[in-house]
Amino acid sequence: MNIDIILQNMLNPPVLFFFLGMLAIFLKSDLTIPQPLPKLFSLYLLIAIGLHGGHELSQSGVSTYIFKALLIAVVMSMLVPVYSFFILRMKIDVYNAIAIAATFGSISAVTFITGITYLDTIGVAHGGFMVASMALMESPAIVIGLVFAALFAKSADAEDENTSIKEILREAFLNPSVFLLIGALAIGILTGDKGWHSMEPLFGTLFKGMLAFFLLDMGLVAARKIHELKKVGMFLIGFALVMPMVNASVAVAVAYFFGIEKGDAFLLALLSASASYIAVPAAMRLSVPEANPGIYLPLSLAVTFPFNISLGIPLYYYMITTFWG
Amino acid sequence: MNIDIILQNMLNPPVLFFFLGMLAIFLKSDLTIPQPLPKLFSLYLLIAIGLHGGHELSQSGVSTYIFKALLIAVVMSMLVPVYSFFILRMKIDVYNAIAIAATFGSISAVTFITGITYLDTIGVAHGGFMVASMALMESPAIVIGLVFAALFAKSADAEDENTSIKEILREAFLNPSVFLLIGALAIGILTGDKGWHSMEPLFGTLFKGMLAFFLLDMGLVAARKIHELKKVGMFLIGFALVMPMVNASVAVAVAYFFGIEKGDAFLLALLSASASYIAVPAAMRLSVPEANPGIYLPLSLAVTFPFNISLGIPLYYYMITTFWG
Amino acid sequence: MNIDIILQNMLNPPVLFFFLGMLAIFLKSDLTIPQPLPKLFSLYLLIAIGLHGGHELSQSGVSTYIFKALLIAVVMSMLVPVYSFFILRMKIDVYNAIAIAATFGSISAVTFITGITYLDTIGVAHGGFMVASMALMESPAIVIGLVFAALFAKSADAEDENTSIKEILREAFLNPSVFLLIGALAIGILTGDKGWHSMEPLFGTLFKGMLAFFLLDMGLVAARKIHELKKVGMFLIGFALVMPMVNASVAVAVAYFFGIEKGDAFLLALLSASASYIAVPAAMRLSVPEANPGIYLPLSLAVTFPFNISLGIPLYYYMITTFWG
Amino acid sequence: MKKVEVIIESVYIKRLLKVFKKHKIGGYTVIKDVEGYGGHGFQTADDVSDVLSNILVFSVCKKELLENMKDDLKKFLETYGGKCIVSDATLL
Amino acid sequence: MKKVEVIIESVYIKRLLKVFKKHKIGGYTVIKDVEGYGGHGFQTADDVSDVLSNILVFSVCKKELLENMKDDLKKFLETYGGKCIVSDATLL
Amino acid sequence: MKKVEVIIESVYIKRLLKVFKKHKIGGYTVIKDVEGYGGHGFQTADDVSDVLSNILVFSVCKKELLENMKDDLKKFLETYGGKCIVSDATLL
Ligand SMILES: Nc1ncnc2c1ncn2[C@@H]1O[C@H](COP(=O)(O)O)[C@@H](O)[C@H]1O
Ligand SMILES: Nc1ncnc2c1ncn2[C@@H]1O[C@H](COP(=O)(O)O)[C@@H](O)[C@H]1O
Ligand SMILES: Nc1ncnc2c1ncn2[C@@H]1O[C@H](COP(=O)(O)O)[C@@H](O)[C@H]1O
Ligand code: NA
Ligand code: NA
Ligand code: NA
Repeated sequence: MNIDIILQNMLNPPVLFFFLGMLAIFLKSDLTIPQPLPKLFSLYLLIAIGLHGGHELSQSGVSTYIFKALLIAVVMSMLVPVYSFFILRMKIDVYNAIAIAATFGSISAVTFITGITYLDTIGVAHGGFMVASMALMESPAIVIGLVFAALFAKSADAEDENTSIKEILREAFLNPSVFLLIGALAIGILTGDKGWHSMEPLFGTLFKGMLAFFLLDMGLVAARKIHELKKVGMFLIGFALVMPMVNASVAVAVAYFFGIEKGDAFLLALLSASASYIAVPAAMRLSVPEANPGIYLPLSLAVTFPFNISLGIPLYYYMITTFWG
Repeated sequence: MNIDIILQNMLNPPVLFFFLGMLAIFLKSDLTIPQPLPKLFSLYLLIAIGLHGGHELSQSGVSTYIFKALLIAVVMSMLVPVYSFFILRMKIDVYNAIAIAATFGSISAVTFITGITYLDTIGVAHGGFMVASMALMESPAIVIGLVFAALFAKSADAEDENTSIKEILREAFLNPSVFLLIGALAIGILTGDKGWHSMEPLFGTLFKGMLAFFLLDMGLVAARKIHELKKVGMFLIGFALVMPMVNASVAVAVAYFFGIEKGDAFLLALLSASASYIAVPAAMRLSVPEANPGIYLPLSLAVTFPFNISLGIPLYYYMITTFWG
Repeated sequence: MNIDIILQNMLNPPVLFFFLGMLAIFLKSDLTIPQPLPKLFSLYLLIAIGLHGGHELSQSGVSTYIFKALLIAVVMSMLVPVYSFFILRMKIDVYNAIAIAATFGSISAVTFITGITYLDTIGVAHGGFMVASMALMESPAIVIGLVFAALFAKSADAEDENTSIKEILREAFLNPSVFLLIGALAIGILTGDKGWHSMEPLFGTLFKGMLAFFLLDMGLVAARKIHELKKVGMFLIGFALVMPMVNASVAVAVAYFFGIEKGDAFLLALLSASASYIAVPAAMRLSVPEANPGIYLPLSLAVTFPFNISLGIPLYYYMITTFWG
Repeated sequence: MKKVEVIIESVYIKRLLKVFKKHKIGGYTVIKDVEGYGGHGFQTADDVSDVLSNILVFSVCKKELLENMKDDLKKFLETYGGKCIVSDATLL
Repeated sequence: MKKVEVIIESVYIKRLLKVFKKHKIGGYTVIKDVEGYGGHGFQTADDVSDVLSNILVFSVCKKELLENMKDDLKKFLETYGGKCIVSDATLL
Repeated sequence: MKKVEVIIESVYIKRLLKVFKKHKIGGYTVIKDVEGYGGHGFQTADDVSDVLSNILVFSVCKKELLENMKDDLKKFLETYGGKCIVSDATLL
């Protein structure tokens, strides 16, 4: 693995805008991107990913190969939070262990699309159906977190359990990110070529520019969270750096074993390595209020996310090339 | 009229996004599009419609044919609120009758452009000047509502009538929607081909994508309003479903009589069938505070709008084809 | 100088949208573009200008010619606030003199890009590096204002001077506008052709449309400020009209003397003539709270800005043609 | 002094400010896009039309000013809906 | 009457309104996207995730209603964090 | 306890929070983009430049804390403009 492969990833405008955002905070510039502009960007990105993936699925159909890849995705998203939880329990309390495990078990859509941008830059093929994998990987970790909470933790909410479980399952499968992604995916499939043709100018052509805009904001947010890391402690920071590599390695091994192709395997690894910072934190705040968002949010936003989009992507790709050649 | 013609309209991404928005509310997903994002989309759509129509007008000039079509538009927009009012008065109080009549007398720009999208999909020609028709149809219903209020109702505002009338006329002709639409239309006319060329990438090419975004929000809003319909009663819900068809029929007949062409006649029918949910409700809130916005808004947003963009459009087009062939 | 050259500038959609915005206020339409939409447009414009300029710099490299042009830019931005201050002191108090001098010493990015749009319309070449000139001209006036405040005025903040100076220098060189512009410029340089290719659909192709959107808002804001001008007095209104012409003339003379090319000379003149309405007013509010923002903001927004984008641009271009032919 | 907080539908803000002006209210603060629930049902700010968004206006003024304004305010609320909250406060 | 202001993380708003409903609070106003500093550190509203934004809800209600609701509110704040401010006020 | 509400121009928020910090104010809430009218004329939040937008900060604190902070607050308002509203309140 040489420096070139890293630079190829870093010298993309979106990634550079992320670091520009971080720099703004480090230099104490007053740059802000006030709400609801970040919301606009994330709504845009979800719709764009969904429509694009749906369009590609409508062209490719669903083969056994695709089915296999989707299955691996789901399995990984159930495996990761389970083993993460038991590793975390060695050092920290049950509430935070649940929340962090769920956070790292789920995925980050922006990490995923930065990875796709990377594949496009270096010219490696990948399947449009991987968007469906991503959609499938969002929710299982939330459910597993919920099960763990029921098994291992006595939550303050224990009384009105019924309402809570409904509310939390809704949070798992109908939270705005998952809902919009799957909805746009379905519209992409339903309207096929003709639909995509009419949506492409906004949701296709402008994609990288909007990603750059959003990553600028992510940089601001991530950098603001960095100073909260002091309170988090070395164990968890280490976890947030090492765990993505572990998860990616597991995913690479499984994908190789089942004959997944290079580009798709890379994306599976990256998805497994990525951590959620929107859907899962919101769900955990509701279901495990005892867990401290001042811990799991900074870990996901200020450690794992920057690591993945800067060094993680070339690293996982390097892993891939050593297997697939 | 067969199912194909309906599907051709429904399987457009913008229309599907509307239903996706509705679905989000029915499934209690927390999806929201916070202000001022809907405002951004509606400003965009108004400017885009105006510029585009202005550009087409600058190419076509104003013929007697166009003049005739504009005249029919104005007449329809004065006719509809008048007969609607007397129909409504058979069952409901004068304040609400005024507000509902004005709401249904005016038009919905988004319904209009969904209709244009439909015409484009099925390849039927229509005149760019129809945007001017639309602009002309926004305000008369407000003025008529005002006149009715003076004639038939004793408003709480009676004392400071002078300030009010000025304020309300301003509301009729200078409300943001009307003003921006006409302003953009004028700019489109003034700057012609060259101007449109520079504006097209934003205000032309991206149009359908932005429409999809806006309709997603409209779906959220419409669905949220649906549960308010319980209080509204069957008479008014029936009114909001039947009246658009009546208005469209009248418009079709008039248009046929005066030799309007197929596409333009369809748009005249659709405009007559559509109801306002921005400009007129705001004006009515100011001029007839006794009327209940919990009635006229849900009728327009949650009944007439969804009906028009899903079934109304193919239905009115079917009417047209039976006359024009 | 004939009327044609003025119309060529005025009949651009962006400029017309500015006047449409003004008209909305004069006619008391309720049209508003609520925050953070104007913020979205200004972030967009800054990133777009920066990326575009950076890309062009990456193609052209830095020659002695470019270096010369940049130097003139910096000198002008230090000269203008100094002589403006002494002229202003003849009539007004020291605090307001400082704030106004700094406001007029710095630049307006939107004026700059309206000028570029004009050059493109009439087909006159200009260097991409001029964006760097613009970036360099933002901050010096703030520093000079600060120095004058230390020399000539006893500010209320005198006590905690240390914190203040740091804060104000940060305001000068790291305020959001300057930071984002330079950051995007750097990213444009770093990622060159490939980067620009991926960013162009959003940050290049849509540029004029977004400018139109932003100028619509500027028109609203400028017109709202116009009625504040009554309190400002004829001397300062005269200053805000005459000074841009003086500054442009000085810049034209210097540029001619140093052999700057036509298009670049025009932009230097326009930059010198323009006044800041975002970065500098914010900095002055912090460093000279005694100065009245109800004076320097309306002067910049409601006098100089409209003058420059309507009559100033053709006037300065006319000056240029009399020298360069 | 008294703090008067008025929550009304956004469309009526200009008319409320006229009442304030008539009674020589010297200062006020406006918070836009608040949401609420009351006698008129839910008022959500993320609406397409602005009709159903609320606005909150408050002013700290002398007791006597409030006394003078009371009747006009009450009439205002009767006509246009909304709520008015009064409490004690002082300006530093 | 009493004015009760509650500042909590946005994600908990539905649960708080359940408490209000249980105690028959007849009206309230919501201000979104406020920011704050308190026992839980900074809460900034311009976040990518909504988790760290605050929301302010206030209601003017009868003293007795507040008395009844007090324990539930306290338990709510203990579980979910947030602050509750009580003051005297009247509805005009 | 006392509720202190300060309405100032947004650009000065950091400086105000310094005053709060100096006096060990343990918690506060910020509402951005409020608009207002006062001695300095209209302050509208939908501005291109942020200079003319207001911000509202409030804190509930002990009486003594406010007493200590009073002079600094007054000086702050004299220098930078703005208003400070004080009322009685308790934290639940
Ligand atoms: N008791 C209350 N406490 C606080 N705000 C209220 C109360 N009642 C009504 N409101 C607010 O005032 C608005 C108008 O009230 P109403 O006219 O009763 O619907 C509501 O939408 C709420 O935002
Ligand atoms: N003393 C206070 N005065 C006003 N607001 C407060 C105070 N303490 C806390 N808050 C607000 O309540 C939120 C939650 O408080 P806490 O749970 O203590 O972090 C904070 O983010 C602030 O917005
Ligand atoms: N009497 C008042 N009641 C409520 N808010 C006020 C009052 N006076 C001023 N304000 C607010 O404080 C801001 C600054 O006041 P001033 O410095 O007097 O212009 C104004 O823009 C208003 O938002
Ligand atoms: Na993961
Ligand atoms: Na109609
Ligand atoms: Na200048």
